[in-house]
Amino acid sequence: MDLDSLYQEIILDHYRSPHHAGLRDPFEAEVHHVNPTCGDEVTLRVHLEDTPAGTVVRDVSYDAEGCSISQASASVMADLVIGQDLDVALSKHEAFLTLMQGKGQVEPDEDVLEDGIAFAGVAKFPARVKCALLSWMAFKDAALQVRAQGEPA
Amino acid sequence: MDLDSLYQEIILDHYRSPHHAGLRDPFEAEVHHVNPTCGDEVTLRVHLEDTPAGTVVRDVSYDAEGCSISQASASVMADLVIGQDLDVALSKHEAFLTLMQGKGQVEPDEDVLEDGIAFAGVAKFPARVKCALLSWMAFKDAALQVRAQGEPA
Amino acid sequence: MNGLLPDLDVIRKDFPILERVLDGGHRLVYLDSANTSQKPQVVIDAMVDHLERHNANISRAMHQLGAESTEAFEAARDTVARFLNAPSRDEVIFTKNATEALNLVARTFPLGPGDRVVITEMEHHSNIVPWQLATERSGAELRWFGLTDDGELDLSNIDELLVPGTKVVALTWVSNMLGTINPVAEIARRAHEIGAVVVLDASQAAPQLPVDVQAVDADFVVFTGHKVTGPTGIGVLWGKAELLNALPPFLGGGEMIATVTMEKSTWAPIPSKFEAGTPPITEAIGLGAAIEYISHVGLDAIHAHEQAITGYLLEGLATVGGVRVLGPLDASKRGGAVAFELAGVHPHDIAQLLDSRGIAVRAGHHCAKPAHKRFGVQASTRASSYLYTTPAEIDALIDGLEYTKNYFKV
Amino acid sequence: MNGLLPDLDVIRKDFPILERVLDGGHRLVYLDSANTSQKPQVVIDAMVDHLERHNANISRAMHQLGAESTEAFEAARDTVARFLNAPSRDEVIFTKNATEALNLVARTFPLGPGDRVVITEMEHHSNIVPWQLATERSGAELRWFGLTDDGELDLSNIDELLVPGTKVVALTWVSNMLGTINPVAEIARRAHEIGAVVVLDASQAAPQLPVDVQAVDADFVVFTGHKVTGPTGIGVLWGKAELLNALPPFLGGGEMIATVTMEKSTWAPIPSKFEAGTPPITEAIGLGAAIEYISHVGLDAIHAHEQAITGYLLEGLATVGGVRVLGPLDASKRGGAVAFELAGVHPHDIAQLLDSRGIAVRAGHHCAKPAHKRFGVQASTRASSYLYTTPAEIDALIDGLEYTKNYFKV
Ligand SMILES: Cc1ncc(COP(=O)(O)O)c(C=O)c1O
Ligand SMILES: Cc1ncc(COP(=O)(O)O)c(C=O)c1O
Repeated sequence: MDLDSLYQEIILDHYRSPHHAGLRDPFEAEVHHVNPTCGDEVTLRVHLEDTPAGTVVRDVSYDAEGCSISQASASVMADLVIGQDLDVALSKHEAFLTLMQGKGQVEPDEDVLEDGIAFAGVAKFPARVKCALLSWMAFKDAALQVRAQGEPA
Repeated sequence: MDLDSLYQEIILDHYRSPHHAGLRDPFEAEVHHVNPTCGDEVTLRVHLEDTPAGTVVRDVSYDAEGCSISQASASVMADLVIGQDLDVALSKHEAFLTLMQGKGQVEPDEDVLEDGIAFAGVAKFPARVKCALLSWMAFKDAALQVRAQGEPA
Repeated sequence: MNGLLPDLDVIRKDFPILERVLDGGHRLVYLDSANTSQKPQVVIDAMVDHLERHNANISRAMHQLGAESTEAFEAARDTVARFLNAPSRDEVIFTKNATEALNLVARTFPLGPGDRVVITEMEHHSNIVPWQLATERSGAELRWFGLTDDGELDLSNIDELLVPGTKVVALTWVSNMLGTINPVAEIARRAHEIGAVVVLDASQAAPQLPVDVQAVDADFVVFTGHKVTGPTGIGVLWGKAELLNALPPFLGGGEMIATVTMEKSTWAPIPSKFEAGTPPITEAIGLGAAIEYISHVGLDAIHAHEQAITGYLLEGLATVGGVRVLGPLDASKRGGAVAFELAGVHPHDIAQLLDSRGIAVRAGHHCAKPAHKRFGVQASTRASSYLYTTPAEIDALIDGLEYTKNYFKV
Repeated sequence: MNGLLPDLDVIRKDFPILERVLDGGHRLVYLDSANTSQKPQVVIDAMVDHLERHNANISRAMHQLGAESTEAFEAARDTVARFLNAPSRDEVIFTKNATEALNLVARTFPLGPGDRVVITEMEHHSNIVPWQLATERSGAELRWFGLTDDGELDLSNIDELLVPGTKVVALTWVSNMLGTINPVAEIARRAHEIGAVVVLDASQAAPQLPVDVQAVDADFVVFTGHKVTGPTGIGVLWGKAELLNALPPFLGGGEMIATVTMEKSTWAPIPSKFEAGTPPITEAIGLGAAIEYISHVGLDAIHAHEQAITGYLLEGLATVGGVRVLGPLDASKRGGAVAFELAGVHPHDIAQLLDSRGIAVRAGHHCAKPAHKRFGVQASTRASSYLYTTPAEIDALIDGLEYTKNYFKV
């Protein structure tokens, strides 16, 4: 039970001072996700913008209640996707999901996940994987809702 | 597993030639009882008569489908209660019930139960107790229904 | 004998109860497997190991025991999903038995006046009563397939039965009384043509046939743990995800919610939505071990074994004067349960006589009263085999029937 | 310490899992018994003996194994009836868990527009959601008792809540989150005055208090097997016979019928009417053994032990800076479950840190979201003891909390 591999300093830093926290305008979709087993909750907004080069994630804002892992994960996620092309952001979601479901066997790519690689240790704690995934799932849900509306701002 | 204590000759005799079988008029109550676990069924009619000395069981007629034990029991029961004062008949029901629920530890009284004492062995076969009781329960039910009507013929 | 499991002796050693000596010194001859199957040591051990070393509540408990328990429980779900060839593990719902699984569908599937539900005359009560209750409640109409004299489904009026407006066709894959194996894929095809969903009761199929929910294109499939060498207290409902997602919840309570306020609650996604309260955890783990066990022996091999034994049983019964078999006489058309009558002796009395020789069979209506009525009998005797049944046990049964005839002088 | 079970060492030896060594070489400190209790060897052995020597389906099977199995199963019903001081054994219905038992009542109890159901804000989701569904379905009204700041029921508006037209008052005997022991007899008296029936959720009471259904004059009482040292997959509904007789059936299928035709069925008397399908046989036998076990130790003695441990736990928590206990601070008013907050550390993180030292507690909403909301918290940490809990384990918890504070620098 290697606690320090779970609670990496980077994670605790994000937990103590989360980035991009709070709910902001404008946004095209807002979702509310809960982890039914433990009650962790996140409300999350996505603001996308269509540009000639593709759809860009202009902002992700959120209000999260939950443990250090879920809070830190929201902070890291926002860092990673804001300003990215939507497809790139979704591929980061994919990479993070793969890491989390890898039972500690997947080697994360720092170029893709940056601070997110600190969550590699979480994958060894099955009960915490859902905490780490909560805000990522909310982001994907919200982004796909906007895409389905077919009307990014 | 003493088969012969279960299948006493008296029981097999009643089974092969049941007494008082068939449904007859007159009657004041008819009931239909089933043993839900095995599907044994009995339709049973009771004809009571009020006399100055009390209520008399004038007739019990029945149509029974079931195993040797349940058929023989109906036959013996009819023998025992027809012509009796209702209270005496019900006390015989009581005595038979006690015998059946006694797990083979109860000594039956031949004066009360006559051929019914042959069922003493059945009490050691828990799965067959219900077979032996089916028609007795139907008799009691029917007799009490008539009594509740308050209008024996 | 062709088709018998090659390692039958070894398999029998897996089942501790088969060593049981009964009253009068008779070794158990267990021919009541369609009622409930016996359990191999590996299933018992899996449950004991869980209880002695890993016991904890699941999902909600995040300590080590909780993680171990959750992992074992969810691994059982994976095992069931593989066993059924289910497209997704989330489509596997654990219930308490097949009966609850059938009630779950019958209670939650939307029905109303003008709708029709079609069942068959050979159903187990657990696939009749829930639909009687559902149609009565909703004002829908209940109809059923009749049976041929051979104990097969009478499909001659299928066009009248399966008409538009039919919402559900619920039938058993293998009859627990007649042994008949039904053409479920063909019926599913016909049902889907008119937009009905198909509910398959695989309680008797899952123990002895490969059950591939995609190959037969079912919409819902249920089976029960205790008949596949698993424990009591657990059953399975499999359903197509889109259908399960659309159904309202069944039981409400812990674990099936997304969020709860005093005023209003919302539901978790499947499978949790249908698993209210603490599930049968140890039982799911036991079921997982059971399915691993029978899968390891192989469902095709078990099926061949059952057909060989059943063929031998039918041959044996044909030698006993006064026996009338209910259901198909061709072993290849049936599962390993054979119900029969013996002229002049009531089934209870047959069962009693056989029991006095250590032979366990079932007597009664086997929870299939309408099928019995169809054949004009009130009760029957049923001998049912499984992967541990030997030809010698069938010989013992046939001897026992001759003894019975002598005893009752018929 | 006063009140501790005298033979605590001996009792601990009865529970094999307490020998378990976890990651990092830590001996298990199991403080999650309100979630599920551990199982004594005698319960495991009773189940194994059944599976290895007596396994058969019940009632319907009339061979020797069937008789043994039926007898053991029905003996468990007798044991439960004695445990609850039920007037009749037929009033004891086996379900799959407490949740199903509560749903059974909520689904079948007749309700309509104008009727009222009253629950409380401290209920487990399993005693909230079924009544939300029932009132929504029937058009009845759902109301509830609030809570005082001390975590007790706020009875100040009882006259407004319990008015004529109230058909059901459903409440927990002991709160699984706040630990509060409710004045159930007094509430039952008030409910009966206005003609309502009282449904008591004894899931947390049955493990640790004498539960006498006649003394409190309840109408329905439920509890769950896995919290009274019994197996998963089994729960109990007790109800007054005349009420159970009047309710329509819940699940339909085998064993709950008197007779079945394709057109119509009739129902068996209680308890069978409510036990459709193959019941959790091995689980009932395990539950019987569990109840014998805790009854042998004695419910009064267990209660005293729980109160002693809980008092010691509350004292210990008071020494940890930043701890806020939710629920009564007086151990004599509560059961052996204490939920608390630790300033600056989320419950999951507390549970994780404790787990790294082998200490198992629960973190989250404990299926009591409304009660958490009432106290303005989203989640809490809960330590819950049982008859095997020692003061040394409480010391380990308190040490663990100090360690947690250090780790997170709060
Ligand atoms: C007070 C209370 N009620 C009901 C339940 C539900 O019990 P089960 O999950 O076994 O159905 C629980 C336990 O989870 C409980 O603590
Ligand atoms: C065909 C069939 N369906 C349903 C059932 C019901 O299974 P359970 O009693 O386990 O719910 C059975 C077995 O009893 C069965 O044979």
